[in-house]
Amino acid sequence: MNLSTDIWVWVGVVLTFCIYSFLYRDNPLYRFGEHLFVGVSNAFTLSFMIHRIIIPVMWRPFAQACQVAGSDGVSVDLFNPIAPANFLVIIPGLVGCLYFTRFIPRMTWMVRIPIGMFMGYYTGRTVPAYFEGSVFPQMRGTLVTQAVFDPAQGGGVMSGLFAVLVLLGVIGTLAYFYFSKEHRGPLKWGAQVGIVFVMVGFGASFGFTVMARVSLAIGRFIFLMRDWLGIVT
Amino acid sequence: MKRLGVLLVATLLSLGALPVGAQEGGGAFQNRTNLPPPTEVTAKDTPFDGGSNITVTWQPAEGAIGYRIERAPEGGDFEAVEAVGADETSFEDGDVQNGVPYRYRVMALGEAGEESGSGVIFGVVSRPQWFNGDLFGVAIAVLLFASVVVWYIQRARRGEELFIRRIAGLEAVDEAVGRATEMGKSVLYIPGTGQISEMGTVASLNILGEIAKKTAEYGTPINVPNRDPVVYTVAREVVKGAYTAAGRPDAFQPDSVHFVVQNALAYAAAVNGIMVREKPATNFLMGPFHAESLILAETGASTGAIQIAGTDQVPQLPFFIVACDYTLMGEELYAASAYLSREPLMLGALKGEDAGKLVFLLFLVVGTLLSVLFGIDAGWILSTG
Amino acid sequence: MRDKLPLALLIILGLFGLTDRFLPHPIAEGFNQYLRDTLLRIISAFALILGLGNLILRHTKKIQKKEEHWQHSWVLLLSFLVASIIGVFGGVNGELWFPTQVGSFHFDITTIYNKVLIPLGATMFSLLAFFMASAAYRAFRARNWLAVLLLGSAFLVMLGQVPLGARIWSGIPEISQWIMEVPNTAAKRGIELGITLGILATLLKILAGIERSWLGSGR
Amino acid sequence: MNWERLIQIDRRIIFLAMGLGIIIPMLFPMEMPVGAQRVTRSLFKTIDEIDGQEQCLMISSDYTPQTEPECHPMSLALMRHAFTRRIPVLLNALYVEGAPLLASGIEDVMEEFNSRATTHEDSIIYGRDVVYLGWQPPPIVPILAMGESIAGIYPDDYYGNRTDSLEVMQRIRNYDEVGIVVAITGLSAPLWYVMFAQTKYGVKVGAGCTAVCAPDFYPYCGTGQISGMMAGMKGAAEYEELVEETFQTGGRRKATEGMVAQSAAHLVIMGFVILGNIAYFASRRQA
Repeated sequence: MNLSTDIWVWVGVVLTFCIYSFLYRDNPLYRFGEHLFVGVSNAFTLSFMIHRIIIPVMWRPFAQACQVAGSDGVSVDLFNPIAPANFLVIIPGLVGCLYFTRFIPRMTWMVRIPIGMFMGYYTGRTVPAYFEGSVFPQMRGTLVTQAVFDPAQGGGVMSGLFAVLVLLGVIGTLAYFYFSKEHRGPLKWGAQVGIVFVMVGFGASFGFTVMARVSLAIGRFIFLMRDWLGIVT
Repeated sequence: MKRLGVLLVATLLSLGALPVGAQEGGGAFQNRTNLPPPTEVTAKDTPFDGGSNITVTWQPAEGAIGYRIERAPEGGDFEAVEAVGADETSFEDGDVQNGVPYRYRVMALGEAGEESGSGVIFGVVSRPQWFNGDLFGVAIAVLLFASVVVWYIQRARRGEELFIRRIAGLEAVDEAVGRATEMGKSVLYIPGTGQISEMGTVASLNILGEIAKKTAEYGTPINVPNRDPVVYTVAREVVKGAYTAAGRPDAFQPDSVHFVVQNALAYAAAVNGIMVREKPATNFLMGPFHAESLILAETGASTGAIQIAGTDQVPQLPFFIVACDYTLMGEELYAASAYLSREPLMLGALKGEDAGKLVFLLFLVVGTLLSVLFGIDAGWILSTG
Repeated sequence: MRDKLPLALLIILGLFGLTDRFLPHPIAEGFNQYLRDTLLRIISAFALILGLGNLILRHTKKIQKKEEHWQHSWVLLLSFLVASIIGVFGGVNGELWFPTQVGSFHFDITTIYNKVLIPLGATMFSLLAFFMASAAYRAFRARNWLAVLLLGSAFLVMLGQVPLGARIWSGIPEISQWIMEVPNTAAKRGIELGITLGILATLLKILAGIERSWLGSGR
Repeated sequence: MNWERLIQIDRRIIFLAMGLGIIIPMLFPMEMPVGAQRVTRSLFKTIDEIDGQEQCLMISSDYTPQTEPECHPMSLALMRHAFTRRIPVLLNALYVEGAPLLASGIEDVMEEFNSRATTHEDSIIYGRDVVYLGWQPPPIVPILAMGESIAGIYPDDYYGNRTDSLEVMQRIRNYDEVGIVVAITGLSAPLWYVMFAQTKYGVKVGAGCTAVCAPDFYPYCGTGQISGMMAGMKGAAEYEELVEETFQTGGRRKATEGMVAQSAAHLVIMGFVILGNIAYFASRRQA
């Protein structure tokens, strides 16, 4: 036994117990940990946002532009939106301020402007990314080729068979998600094959993840028993 | 060869992207030893990129232990850019200026320190391109599938009846909201733990709109805690709009949609708190979730709430299936708002998705047959450079 | 105007987003970078301020009305206030004017992150080890043949993960590996392909103004 | 027997069983045979074949206290392997959070070997047998730059020594003298090494990763881009077993010990699943 003398270790221990107490039931200790977690987390996000976004991205270019304008007068350069010193950073700031119009009765609709800009850009970006990063490689990996049967190219009868199984599974799963028809006849068979693959696959994923989750708990117990109590090494 | 064809078409389409051709020219560099020089040396503007990049290729020289790539500006002296190992046959020089002509040569390096230089390639100019031809296939696919969906939307617009089969998880929505009403308890709606940049979040907000209409009609309180501040602003508008659409704008509680915290685990801690303290009768967990999915779903299950979950994050689906009463898997999450609203145009889009699935299916079957029976590799269509 | 201006902006930015990946030219690249790293980033910062305001108001109200567990709202507000002062005026690593050190004891926001938020998060995360067990107990019942499949493959893979499995039969780890590589891959691929279509359709519905729930009521 | 009550068993009993299943094996460390998989064996073989006179082993870590239980034993086992085979070891941390953890690991293993050593030759000496390069942000920079010069991107080591003044660094300049880089990670560092270091400089890459990441890396093991892998705590235990079977270093096998807790936890879950099903069928028969 070699109890820790580091204040922060003790803080960590108390908080660990606060959260673990939830396993018994909701109680004041858990509520304390939970509210502290939310409070401090938000403070961290706020500090980070101010020091990593607001000041360097918005405030500094604007302040520098004011400085340059003060010494050399206003020039066109100060209206280049990507220059290190420019006045135009005020525009995103103004757009951001539109969020607050929701408190002004007749202008509430303007909240939709920043929302629309955000949604538009990012939803647009997602689509090609999915085709490039998911559909193309996944479809390509699913196509069965002669190579998987060819021992000279690292294939074989078994690997060929498995590739065919994967293909069947993908087709079945796609059939399961076919919404336009009732699952009857051949579609029913396809969908049944699909759901078999889904269930077997998901069961396996669950079983596979147990080890990683138990490792997390082991990590916490190592903290308690080694860093705090000093009873294991 | 086929791949080359596609590249050619893509190159032609990307106007102004024609690479500046260059040919081997000039006399071969003085060859003092037996070491042969690298042959078939080319230096060209790297295609489909943002410029400032020239690709040099060569054929190996026998006996070389490495190669040195040298570059000179017009009228200047040659300088070494990079040395590479013997198994390399190409190099991308990313340290050039656009629009400036350069000369290149490749030196084979021998074991005893001898060198043997290739002929000089003149006038290589790097230019930025407007279109990334490597993604030509992706662009075509996006356009193709988009037109399929749009065509079905048009059909719906003409008033065609569109049939959609039952989806169990969505059939249960009415019952789930009704149960909360009977019990006099609230409905908890978690719009995922993702950002607005994730489409799953957008899909979830669309479902939120439909569910909020139901809670407005039934007069059941709804509670929407948010993890992302931008999502929070949208969710608030969505719920407010749904209450107005349902004719109950007065029943909208501004506090019902609220921001909690960005840290996903802190968010899970806080939502756990809501679940065990307010004991909502129904929990909806819709949208992108990460590791916190089971923390939320399992706590919800322990309170006896009826839980309907849905996510497009495939790794989290097993946990929802295990811990929730109904789970919308992947695409069902996207189909949900159309299904719940029964709006013809939205159903049309859903039909378009189904047609897309048929295209996928057909491609897989035909591609496999071509490949297995005739040895034609259908996968080249799907390469992305 | 109230619907059309936001929708028009959405469509314009949507097209920029859609074409971003296809345009390597420095002009297009620079413009997109400006959108992402400056414009939208600053806008999101304002959303955070709005969100935080909402959180603070909510908890202040709780305290005023003495709602159930109102005392804990004090914990939230005070910890937020104190940590914010340390973080905002002390700087990310305690480099600004607000003191974040007493003797050799540091309490700058990065230290607080490492010593308070990390243990809280790690413990919260590790609850999963326990929840996996209770969820498995409740759900893995052989109610119907689909449940048998789910339960059977989970059981087999769990057995394959620990040395005991290999001792019962040396084939178990290999079978569990096979399940991960074949049925699991097939199911995930099928679902992913469907998701891509869902994403595309959702984008089109929004761009075409069919899906309008994000526009809210606006009055 | 009241089967209904067993079906509705209090979750807290399950939690308690899980907790005890994990804690008790930790209090009373035991070891059990695990049996190494193919990918772990091939990593062992690749490292075993390094010529210590010509090349070194590089261990690159990005694990944090959270992923420590899975990843830290991997570093220790690798070091033990290399030290017994007299292969010099270079280590670096890709992120600052994990840097002190790796340092304490190095000290532990050195201590372990030096307490048995009888001569100067036998001992593990810092600078001759092992160098800890420390940490240079962002990760991509050192990964690329080490292809040109390791001492160039890490001018000082973790302890503040001039890197190029250390004995072993006289013959190790860049990836050419690195037999394999084993990236130990909770993220995707091995893929960064494959994409940026292997494609350009041809260095071999090995992986050690958390169980969650492992499925992402298996395909790369198939193609040979990753020479071998330790997958999760089990992979670490397998590697420990290979090292002990071959060299009997007698070191503490933390992952193998952890596997006892893992086995217990898995058995608890499986036991409850069986129990639940028995109760379910019995109650149906009663009804």
